[in-house]
Amino acid sequence: MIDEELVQLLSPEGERVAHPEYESSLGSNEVLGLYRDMVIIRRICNESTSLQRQGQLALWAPVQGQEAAQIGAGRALAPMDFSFPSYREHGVAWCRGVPPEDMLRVFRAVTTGGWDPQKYRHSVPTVVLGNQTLHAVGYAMGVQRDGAEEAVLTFFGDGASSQGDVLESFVWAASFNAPVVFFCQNNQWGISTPSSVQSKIPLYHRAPGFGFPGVRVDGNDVLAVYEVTKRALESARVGGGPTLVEAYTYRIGAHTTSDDPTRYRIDAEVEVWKHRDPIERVKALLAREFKVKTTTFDEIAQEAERLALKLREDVLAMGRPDPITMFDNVYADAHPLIDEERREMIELGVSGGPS
Amino acid sequence: MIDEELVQLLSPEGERVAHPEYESSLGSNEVLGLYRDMVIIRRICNESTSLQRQGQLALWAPVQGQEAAQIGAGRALAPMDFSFPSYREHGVAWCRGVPPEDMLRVFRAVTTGGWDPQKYRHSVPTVVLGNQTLHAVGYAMGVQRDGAEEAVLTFFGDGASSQGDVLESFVWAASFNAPVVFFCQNNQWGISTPSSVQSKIPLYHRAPGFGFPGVRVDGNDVLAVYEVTKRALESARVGGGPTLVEAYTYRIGAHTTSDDPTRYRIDAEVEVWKHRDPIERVKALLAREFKVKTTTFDEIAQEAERLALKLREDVLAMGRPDPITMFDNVYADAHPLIDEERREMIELGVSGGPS
Amino acid sequence: MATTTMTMAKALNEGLRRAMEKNPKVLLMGEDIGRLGGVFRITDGLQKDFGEDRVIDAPLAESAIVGTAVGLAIRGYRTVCEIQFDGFVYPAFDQIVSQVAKLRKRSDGVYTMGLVIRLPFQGGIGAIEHHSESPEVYFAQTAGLRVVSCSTPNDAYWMIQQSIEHDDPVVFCEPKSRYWEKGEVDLDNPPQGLFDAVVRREGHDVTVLGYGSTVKTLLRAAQTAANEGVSLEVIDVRSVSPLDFETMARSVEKTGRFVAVQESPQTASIGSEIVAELTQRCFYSLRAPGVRVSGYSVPYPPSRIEDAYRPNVDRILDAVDRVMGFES
Amino acid sequence: MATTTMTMAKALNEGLRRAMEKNPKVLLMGEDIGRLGGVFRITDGLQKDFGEDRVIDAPLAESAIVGTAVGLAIRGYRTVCEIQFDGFVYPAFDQIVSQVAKLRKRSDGVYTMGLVIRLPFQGGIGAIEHHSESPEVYFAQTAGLRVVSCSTPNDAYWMIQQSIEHDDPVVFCEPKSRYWEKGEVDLDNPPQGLFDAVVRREGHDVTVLGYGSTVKTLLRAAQTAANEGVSLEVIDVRSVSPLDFETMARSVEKTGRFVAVQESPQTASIGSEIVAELTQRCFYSLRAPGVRVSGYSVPYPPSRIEDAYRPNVDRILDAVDRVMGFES
Ligand SMILES: Cc1ncc(C[n+]2csc(CCOP(=O)(O)OP(=O)(O)O)c2C)c(N)n1
Ligand SMILES: Cc1ncc(C[n+]2csc(CCOP(=O)(O)OP(=O)(O)O)c2C)c(N)n1
Ligand SMILES: [Mg+2]
Ligand SMILES: [Mg+2]
Repeated sequence: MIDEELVQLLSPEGERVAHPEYESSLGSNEVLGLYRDMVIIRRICNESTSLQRQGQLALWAPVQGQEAAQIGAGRALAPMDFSFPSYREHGVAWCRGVPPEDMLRVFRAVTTGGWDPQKYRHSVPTVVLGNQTLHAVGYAMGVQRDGAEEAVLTFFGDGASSQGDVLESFVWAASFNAPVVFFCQNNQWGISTPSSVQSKIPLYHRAPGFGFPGVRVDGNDVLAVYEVTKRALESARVGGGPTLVEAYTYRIGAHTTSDDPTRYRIDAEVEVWKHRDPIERVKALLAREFKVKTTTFDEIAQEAERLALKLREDVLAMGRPDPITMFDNVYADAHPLIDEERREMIELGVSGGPS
Repeated sequence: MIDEELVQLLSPEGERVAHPEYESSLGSNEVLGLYRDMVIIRRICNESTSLQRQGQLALWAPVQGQEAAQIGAGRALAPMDFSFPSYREHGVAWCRGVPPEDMLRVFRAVTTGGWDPQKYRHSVPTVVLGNQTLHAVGYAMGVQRDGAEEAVLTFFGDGASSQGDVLESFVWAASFNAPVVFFCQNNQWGISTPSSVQSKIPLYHRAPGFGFPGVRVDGNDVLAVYEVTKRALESARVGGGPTLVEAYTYRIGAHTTSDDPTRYRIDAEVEVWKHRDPIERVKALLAREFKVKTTTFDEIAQEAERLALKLREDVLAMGRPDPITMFDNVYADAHPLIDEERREMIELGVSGGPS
Repeated sequence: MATTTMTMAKALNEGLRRAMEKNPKVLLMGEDIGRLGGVFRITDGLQKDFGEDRVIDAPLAESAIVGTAVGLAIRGYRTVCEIQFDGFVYPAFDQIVSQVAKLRKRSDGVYTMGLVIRLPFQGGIGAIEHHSESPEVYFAQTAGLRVVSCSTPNDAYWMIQQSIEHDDPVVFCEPKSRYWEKGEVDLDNPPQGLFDAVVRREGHDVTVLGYGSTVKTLLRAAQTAANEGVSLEVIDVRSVSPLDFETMARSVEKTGRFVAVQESPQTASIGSEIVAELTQRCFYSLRAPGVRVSGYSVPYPPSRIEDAYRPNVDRILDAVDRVMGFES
Repeated sequence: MATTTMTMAKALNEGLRRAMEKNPKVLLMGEDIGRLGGVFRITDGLQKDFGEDRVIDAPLAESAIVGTAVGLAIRGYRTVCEIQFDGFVYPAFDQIVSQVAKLRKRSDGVYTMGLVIRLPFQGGIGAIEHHSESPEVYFAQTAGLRVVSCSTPNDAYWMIQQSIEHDDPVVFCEPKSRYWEKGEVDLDNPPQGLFDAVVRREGHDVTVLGYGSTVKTLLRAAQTAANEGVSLEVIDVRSVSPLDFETMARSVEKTGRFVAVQESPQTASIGSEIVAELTQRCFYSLRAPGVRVSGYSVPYPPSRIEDAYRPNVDRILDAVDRVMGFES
């Protein structure tokens, strides 16, 4: 992982690393906060995986290994910023205040959304690879028109980087100098496809060809991700235009619970990356430099445990929606065909009645 | 136009320009050949414009100003190479041997194609911006699978460079190391949209971000275009992978005969570019360095005249196709609905009968 | 009542202008719509008057035009996207089907997909390939969208405003071959709701239905038929999705016979939908099966022969003859 | 006659294998189809046996998958493109509609668009959004394409081979919820032509028609109806475009009543087409209007309630009751 290009502020062992352009601005409490976020989101992720195994979720997309990338980016956002995720950004959703149970509604298969995107300023999950990046640019064009000092952050993967929509979003962001930051989590796999199939050179190199800067950051180093993303967002807010941040990281788990990664990658690779665990390195820093006590770590673990327990309860309480709800919010107002079909469903008796 | 990045071998005044990486390999006859091609294609273009004005063509897309880009690229192709044009590459079609009257069939509105693309190894016109670039990459993947030493050349404009398909074709060409050369004619306008709306930096910069080289060439310098394209094609043929060639040029005429460029650009700009005429500079070279005589230039002009005259006759002879032909070649074999509709048309008496 | 005569192109231009004056959140975006005023000049003068921030000359990429309009909608803007020609809407198909049509639902009603996709559609202008298609059918099939088409300057003026005001995404199909035809526009009162079909000519023998440029062809056919003693009732479908079957069924209950006319190929078309649904609604009143007259099931042909492809008076009257020939 | 029992997934795998053995120009291309064998394992083992040049793991971009397959077709290859799920075909829509469907015509028959677009479609597997759609309708509406769907392992085995051999582009719709169901496969002889509809169960009261995963539901409905004394004739439509109206009309002439069933929303659907055309062909034999049972006109719902969205035995029998209730 010795890579000249990679912005790193913390070594895998948790030692500070000097960087000519970036340094960590965070004090003890803030770093502890990032640590707490990462521990919690990992615990939520593990709970979700076991809920899926127990048949309580239709699917789960694990985040393990990518906690630093997501928490670093998520915490770099200012409250008024807006973020556009794909389907795996549970860590970002957590930072935005989305209740964990809301993150799981999609995976419980009781909704296609899950939370109020305007309330949390975090858009709904986007499954079609890359679609959301254009929404982010459009939203950012709205921010420009409002004369607001806000930035937009959008997430996509190494796989999605090949989609026309993502590439068009680069064109547009550059053309309009839109206040948007593209955050690519290069977790090195798109299901079974290695990122080398998408690009033989580091993905962040794409940005300069479109006329804006690209930065590659150690995606397992939460301090570096935080600083790099924060600076990019700040630049966007004051008219500096877009930045592409490539967070170089690794998907430790399966693509989703439906996936069997042993079919396409070797254990040794996973083991190497386990040793670059994003949580352990911050913990080492906290213990050594900030003298955080074991009891503090324990308390955080317990908090995560409680959240996981509550999450489990909340998920189990999510019943099957009344089928009649499928007709809600398709259109803003009356639609004769919808009305007729709603009536038909009620007559068939498969619904409890109008929602 | 003093641009460090631009490969130029001939100044606008027709003086040789030294370049550290490229030099012209062409002798007197070959340069004269390029001159002849350019004169002829300009004459064909002018004839087509007047045919359109006289109501004999539905539309025409002029090529004036871009003759060097198209002839230089077209002549760089080896016979077995294959080219994929958009809708304006009359010069390339000419180099490939497409009869001028065939180029005009689309504009006479009697067909949507016009020539046999396998015979001339030059694909049919593609109007949907960018679609053809993916065809070129796919064809190049076929060349690879055949183990053939052939290259593929595909054309698109500065406007089309913003389309997802073009950008995806870069991803794919790089991923498969396909023997394809992307030839972008940056004529600085996409109808009324200046190329600065598509990109604030030179378009050839995009290529390195995808992992292959980009070159900007003076698109009004036929010697430079020829050498740059030839080298890129040679590299592709021997496994060197893709190259993006940006030919920096100018569309002197209207976008098409339906367009009124005075609505969006100033005459002064056009005048500047008229002084960079691609034909005049080669003529100056030929006269000065190769001592080509006036009579030779006159003979070429006369040849062009004869071709234009013949073209006019051919076009006027193109009658309205029998409507029944619309059912031909939609499917490879029997299709009940097509058969039924063909029968219906015959019964209606609007057709001369089965084609 | 202030009425004035203008072309459909001008009526659209005026309708857009009025929508922009009324609501500062209304934006226009598309290729060449600014300085040039669009290839059909529908947005002529609007960038000059409303500025480059509200009339946006887009880079050339339709998926991005629609995709960024979605983001603008989330931010509270209402963007009218101009797709330059029907055949260039397909690069945006994914954004339209997977996002525009579904985001209100996915966000549980939080997002308002207030955007309009303007689509110059249908043939008849002697254009080259991809400039004469009828993609409205794809959008009518897509749940979550609304699709309308104007056939007169008055409808153009009002329907574009109604579409912009509506909280659902609207695919707005403009019959480009009628852009330069003139008609009366009532500047004070909209003629009717955006989703209402309208009887354009009363008759009692056969109901003929169509939308966009086809309506005028139907009226011509009705005139010819009248000369031959056959009375056609002409319905302008106007709203392709949802379809106003009440108005249509009322007519067919009366006439007992109908012909649905369209430029798109026949398979799984709006005409198919009309025939299927009206057959069910009016089964006992039908004296003949409903018949479709469509574009042929081939790629839109070179324009020298487009007149043989597009339903014309002859083909419509031929179909009328066929439904009149049936006896129940 | 060599028959053997296998799942539809295995039958597709074997069919692809046989096509690749027969013709070295046959390639497979798609996301995750190589080492992983595809998310449904349809291409399992094929990359190992035929190499990375013939079973191509694609970068993640559907427009490029189809667009490069077009180029490969021009070069003389036959590419079977796997689109991972129905809802991800839309980024390729432009290439399919503007190029795949039109290039034979545009090249005056010089280009053979020998390519197959495999589309796991329809719902019923408890998936998240975009994994359960029925986009076959869009392709059936598009002139220049052919669209088929298999409903049994035997059809899967043969139809995929027939599609690959066919010189027209074929959109091949695979009912993913039936991938793991077993059936007899005759390895020697194809059951019938690629574009033929098939009577899967004979009956005399009502004809019920459907394709893909719906066929099994129809057979279940027929069984239930039989218990109640109503005899349903079940037609597997198989070819969605072109539609084999002869086989369908033969049945409806006999029964006088029919119900067309599909998972897609109703508007301008295959069901609409079937009703419109059969009404015309069988008008005098019809004792009731043809009725459609469709997915509802909403985005495919979260899978916990998909059973209420997809036409099930109850809804089919309800429709059968309705057409039986009509009296002519
Ligand atoms: C347009 C589209 N095509 C295919 C898919 C199926 N799919 C879901 S996730 C995925 C891999 C994405 O990889 P990447 O972008 O690296 O994100 P990651 O899953 O690694 O977070 C694929 C192919 C999809 N969701 N959308
Ligand atoms: C997908 C698509 N969108 C829009 C158009 C309409 N259109 C035709 S040419 C053109 C401008 C293209 O500019 P450029 O790529 O620079 O090529 P040039 O015409 O300058 O040769 C546009 C917008 C189209 N043909 N295809
Ligand atoms: Mg990835
Ligand atoms: Mg240009």
